[in-house]
Amino acid sequence: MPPFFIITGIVTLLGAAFAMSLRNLVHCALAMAVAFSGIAALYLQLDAQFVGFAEILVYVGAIAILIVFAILLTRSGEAPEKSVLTSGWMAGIAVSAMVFTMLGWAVLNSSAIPKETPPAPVATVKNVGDALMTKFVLPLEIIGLVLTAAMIGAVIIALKEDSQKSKSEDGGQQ
Amino acid sequence: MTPLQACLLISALLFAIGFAGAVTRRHAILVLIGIELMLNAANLNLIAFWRFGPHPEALTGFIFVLFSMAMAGAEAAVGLALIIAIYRHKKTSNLDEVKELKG
Amino acid sequence: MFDKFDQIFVTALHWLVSFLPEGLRPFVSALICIAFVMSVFPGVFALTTVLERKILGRIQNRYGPNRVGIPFTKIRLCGFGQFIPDGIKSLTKEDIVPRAADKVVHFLAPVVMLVPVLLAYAVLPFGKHMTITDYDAGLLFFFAVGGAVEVSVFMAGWSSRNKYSLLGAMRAIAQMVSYEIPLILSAVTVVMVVGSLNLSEIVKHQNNYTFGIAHWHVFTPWGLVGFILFFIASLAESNRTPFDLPEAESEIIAGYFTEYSGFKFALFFLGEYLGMFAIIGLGITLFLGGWTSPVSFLTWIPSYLWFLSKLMTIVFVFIWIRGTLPRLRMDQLMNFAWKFMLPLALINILVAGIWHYMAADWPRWLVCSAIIFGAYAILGRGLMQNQNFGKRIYRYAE
Amino acid sequence: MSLIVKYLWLIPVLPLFAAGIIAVNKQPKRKLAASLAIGSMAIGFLLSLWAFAATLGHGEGAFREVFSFNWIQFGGPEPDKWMQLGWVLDPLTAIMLVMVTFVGMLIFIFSVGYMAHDENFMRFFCFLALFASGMLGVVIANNLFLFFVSWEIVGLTSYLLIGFWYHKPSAAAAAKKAFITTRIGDLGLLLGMVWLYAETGTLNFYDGGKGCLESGALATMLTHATIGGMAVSTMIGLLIFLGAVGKSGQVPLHVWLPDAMEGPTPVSALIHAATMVAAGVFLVARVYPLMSVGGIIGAHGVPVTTSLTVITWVGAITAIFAASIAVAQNDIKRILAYSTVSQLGYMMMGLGVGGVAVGMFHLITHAFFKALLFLGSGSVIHGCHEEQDVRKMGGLKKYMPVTFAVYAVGMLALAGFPLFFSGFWSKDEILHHASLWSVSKIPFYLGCTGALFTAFYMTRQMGLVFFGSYRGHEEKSSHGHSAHDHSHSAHSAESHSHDPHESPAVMTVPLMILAGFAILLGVIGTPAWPWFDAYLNGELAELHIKFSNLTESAGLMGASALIVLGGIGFGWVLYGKRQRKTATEKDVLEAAQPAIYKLLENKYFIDELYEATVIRFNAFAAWLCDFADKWIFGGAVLLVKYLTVGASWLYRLTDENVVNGGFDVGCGSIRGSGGILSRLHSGRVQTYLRIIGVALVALIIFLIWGRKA
Repeated sequence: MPPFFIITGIVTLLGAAFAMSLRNLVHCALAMAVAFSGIAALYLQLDAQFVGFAEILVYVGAIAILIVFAILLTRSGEAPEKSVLTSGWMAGIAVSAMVFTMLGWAVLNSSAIPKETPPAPVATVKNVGDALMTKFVLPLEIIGLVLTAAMIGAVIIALKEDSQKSKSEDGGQQ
Repeated sequence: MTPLQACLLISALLFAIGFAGAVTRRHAILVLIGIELMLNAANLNLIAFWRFGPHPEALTGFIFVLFSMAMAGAEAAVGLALIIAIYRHKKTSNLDEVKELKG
Repeated sequence: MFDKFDQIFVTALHWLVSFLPEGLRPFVSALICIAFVMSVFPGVFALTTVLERKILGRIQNRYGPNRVGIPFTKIRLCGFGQFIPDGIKSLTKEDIVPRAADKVVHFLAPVVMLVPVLLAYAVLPFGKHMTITDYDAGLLFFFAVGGAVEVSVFMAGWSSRNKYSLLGAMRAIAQMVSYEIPLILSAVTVVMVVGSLNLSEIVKHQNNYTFGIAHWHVFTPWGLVGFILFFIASLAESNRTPFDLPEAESEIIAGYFTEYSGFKFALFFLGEYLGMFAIIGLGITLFLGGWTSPVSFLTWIPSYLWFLSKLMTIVFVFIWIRGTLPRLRMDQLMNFAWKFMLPLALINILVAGIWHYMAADWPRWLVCSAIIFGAYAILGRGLMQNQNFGKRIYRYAE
Repeated sequence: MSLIVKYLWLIPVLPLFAAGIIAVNKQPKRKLAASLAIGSMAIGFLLSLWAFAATLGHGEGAFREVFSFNWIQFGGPEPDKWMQLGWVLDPLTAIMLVMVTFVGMLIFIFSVGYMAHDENFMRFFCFLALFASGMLGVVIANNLFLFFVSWEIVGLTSYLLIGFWYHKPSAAAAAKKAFITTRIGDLGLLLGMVWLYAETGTLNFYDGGKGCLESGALATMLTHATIGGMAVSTMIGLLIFLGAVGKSGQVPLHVWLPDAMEGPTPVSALIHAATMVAAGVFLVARVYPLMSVGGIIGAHGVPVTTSLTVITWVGAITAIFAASIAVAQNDIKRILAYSTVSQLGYMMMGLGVGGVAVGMFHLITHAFFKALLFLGSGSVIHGCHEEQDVRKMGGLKKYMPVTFAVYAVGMLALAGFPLFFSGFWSKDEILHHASLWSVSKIPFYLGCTGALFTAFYMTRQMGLVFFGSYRGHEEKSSHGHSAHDHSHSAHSAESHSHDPHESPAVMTVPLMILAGFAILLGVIGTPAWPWFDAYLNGELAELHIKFSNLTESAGLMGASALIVLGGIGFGWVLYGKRQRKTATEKDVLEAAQPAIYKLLENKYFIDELYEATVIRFNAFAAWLCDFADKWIFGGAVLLVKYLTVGASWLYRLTDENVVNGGFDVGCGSIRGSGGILSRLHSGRVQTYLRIIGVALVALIIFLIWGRKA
């Protein structure tokens, strides 16, 4: 196992851990961006170049920014005075520890894991594009539909509900 | 430990961290971040199995991750819109203060 | 002979590396390339700062810097030595961090700004065989690392704990997110026609000549529209006039880097200019034939010189626009991006598809131009119709 | 099958769609309504021309193509007995299609001007388009059932349009009268239809030898005898003719048609002159094979049967009867209405004595000139500010020159002015055949007298309306004088501004087109070139100016020309040269023969007769029914009511105490258990997520354990 892999893995996990444990939400979001960058680096090392770049584009470029915007819009940029944890947080930690234990145990003891490492597969942009346009063209279309629906839905949910008010505001915008 | 197992362990730990955050933190946006982390753990799994699996030329896991990322984008957009809508209503984003939907 | 001259840097790199053992070669080669980028483009940056001041001075009917030459000599170089004292001044000024600032994030912001900008140069073909890493998905890489700049802008604006910083950061992010879409969509046309995300492939596709004129994409209807859209979007992405709202000094002082001074300010300044060069370089690569020559009888001029001259020409146009156009208002900016550029970019993709599938004959010129003209006329009309120059009504924050 | 036959249904369906679209529009979009209706008629007209062209040029036998499809399945001896619907294209259909769509289109255009200021413009065009759809359906139907449905649509729209200005009590009453009177005739048609189906098992007119108008079915019907030894075919024919009597306003069911003039004038022109009332004639022409079957072939190859004889007599009586009433009427539209009734009588007579071609020829020419006259009268009424009394008009020649010219053309055509007007040729054809009728000569004499009356009353109308001086002011100014003496000058100035005026081009242009046709149409049916006759019979018309042919008809033509000229001259002497001075002055005829004039003016007291007999009987029957309803059925209903109330009271007792009690207990226990369960749902998503995590652990354990085992 190359050392670089270990380093990226640790950076990713640290980023994730900080994202989940820091008090200030903006710091959490930034730590999340670090974690996503680390995952992108992991993808690159797993010879999935396209997915790696897409990960950065989608998560760091879009979702992180979106979350940051949401944080500022809900005025939670400051660390709260009260506890940041829920009342039953210890049970939650216990459950997640159990989940990790079970998963790790399953991974280490699984007989389905192949022993030898196969050669790096070829996933050029052309191959991916061909696959998307032939074998996976229907899922691609459906994803397009889902994204459109999600966009419209998000806009409608986030719209102001008070129509009278929004009308006057529209007038003000022009 | 094979590389595949290393990837799977990283992904399992990532999943557990995301899960712990989603379960313990009060703020809705952090829950969303936790969910995103869990989703990424799953994606890492898919890529790892694609890379070390028997049929990488089929690109199934690879394409699945692309789709899953698109879904994550949609999910984040709708989720954040919901959080903003809830904040506008109740002036809070803490999940334990949003509990109208109970029996 | 000319060919050797063209490939002089490549040959030199190979020659240097050949002295090393096999295992170290990629590593050292990468280091040399990084050193190359880190030295050349900041140099261009230094030159551009002086150039910008001089050109702006000329446009505004004043002199601009014309005194400083080579230090400790009497050579004045028309003031082109100005960058040396400027740089020394920036790097030695006191670094002030506001007391309320989030110090870690405040410190990290300029770094996070500079790293992706420099990374972007990794995939640009500066000349023939002069691409540092020839990624298969080079274009995607470029846009991916470009997205990270927004994070740094947010970090800078938020961590300063200053309302002007935050406002500037929000403006910048909104603007960059909005204009990234037409930027990417106009690049998609090129990808469709070339059939590759690899930037070297894209340049190679334009390196053909008919009647002695190169097949640059800008010479096609969709390419022209794509280039203009790309150009406008890159103006906005690099926060240049008339899209310099994030740094509008008359409104919000200096935007997200209001609270930065000294070295960090210099880093932001450098990052902005390097980002501008990178995006111009991408535009050149996509539409203006990269390092190729426009006419076949000038191919003997080295490719990197072509690239550099195109880069400087566009930079000059940027400066020219800065000296000429006034700043837009926020709503105009958004309207322009979403109601004009986005639809036009989408129609342009359609046109590129038609171009790709029609026979290479004059009808496709006619059809493509007709569609684009129609779309432009309708969208332009729609944009102008919303221009309501009535009394301005202000909307206050809740 | 030619393409046009396949798509013949488009002609009635297009106006139907237009009507639907107009009906569902909430906002008053006048332009849309008018252009939709006119556009659908224009397209229908083009299609009709195509259909017409398709029927031309068939030398041997009449062109006839039918299209039928299964509509509903219903009981019968065979398991798959289908009611079929369908349409037919033959010369009869084609000529009617062209006429209806063309005249309809012109009248629609005219209506745009006439109804311009009406607030219910949309409704008007909706009804008009619906009417056109029904009428075209009548024309193309190849099936008595489809015919009947369209026929009823036509009746309904007629009702709606007569009562268009329903806020006027007279209009509402007229609408009801028209609807109920024609219903009597429709009952006959329905009975005839049912009987026909019972006899032949089909309602298709033509169906490749199986239709009810084809030789097989006709022969069957002829052999069956019924009451009084009459053949079934005769009885069915007479029942169907009853429908025609109702719709075409023949005696004794003519009473509704003059009253129908309460509707807007374009409606009168389209429905109550040109098309709908002609539908009765068309019906008889359509089932002519049924009417004529088994007849003795008389002169000119015209069969004589009982039903045709009845038709002839009814027609002849109607012709003279209505013409004589028209002489003493003063309402401009009422005169034309009686004229219509009279002309319809001529058509019936023509059918009876001369066959399809004779009756139909008069139908077509009459449609044009009567539409022209009605629209002209509409133009006059419009110009005189909704004044309909001819006594208050006069001298309009000066004010409305275009209307005068076209009205004169219509009048001469209707009167049958020799040689140049279509009415002359078609009427002459009828009289010619009547003179040769083998049963009796009386219809011929009746027809000749009717022609004299026709020429007379039309001249009277022309003289009163267009010649002399305008009499509209005097009443108004005298009225003003008596009521507001002090403002006399102001009133006279005002009334001066109420001079009659010429109508706009949208109204006069259709009039001119119609006038052109009123003159030209005569060409297709002259004895020298009987194209129309030949076309309907599927022969090639030849121009045969044979001397013998001319001498044969020349005598009669001369006689009828003399009659017409006599009528016109008589009328001119009485009403043209000698103009009445005031509107209130007594009529010339009234002064000479007050008793007869009163009889005629009151339409032979037919309405009063009906009032005294039919309506009184009806009222008695209604009273009887009311009585029975109140006491006999009402008592039964009350009884049932009290029984039901008692039963439900009992039921309520059990329901409240037994059923509800048990249900409440069940509900309580369910609510209690639900409350216990709801504790688990805290409303906090993270709790749920935690449970999901536990479940995930359990799942992994389960999977691994299952694997090991």
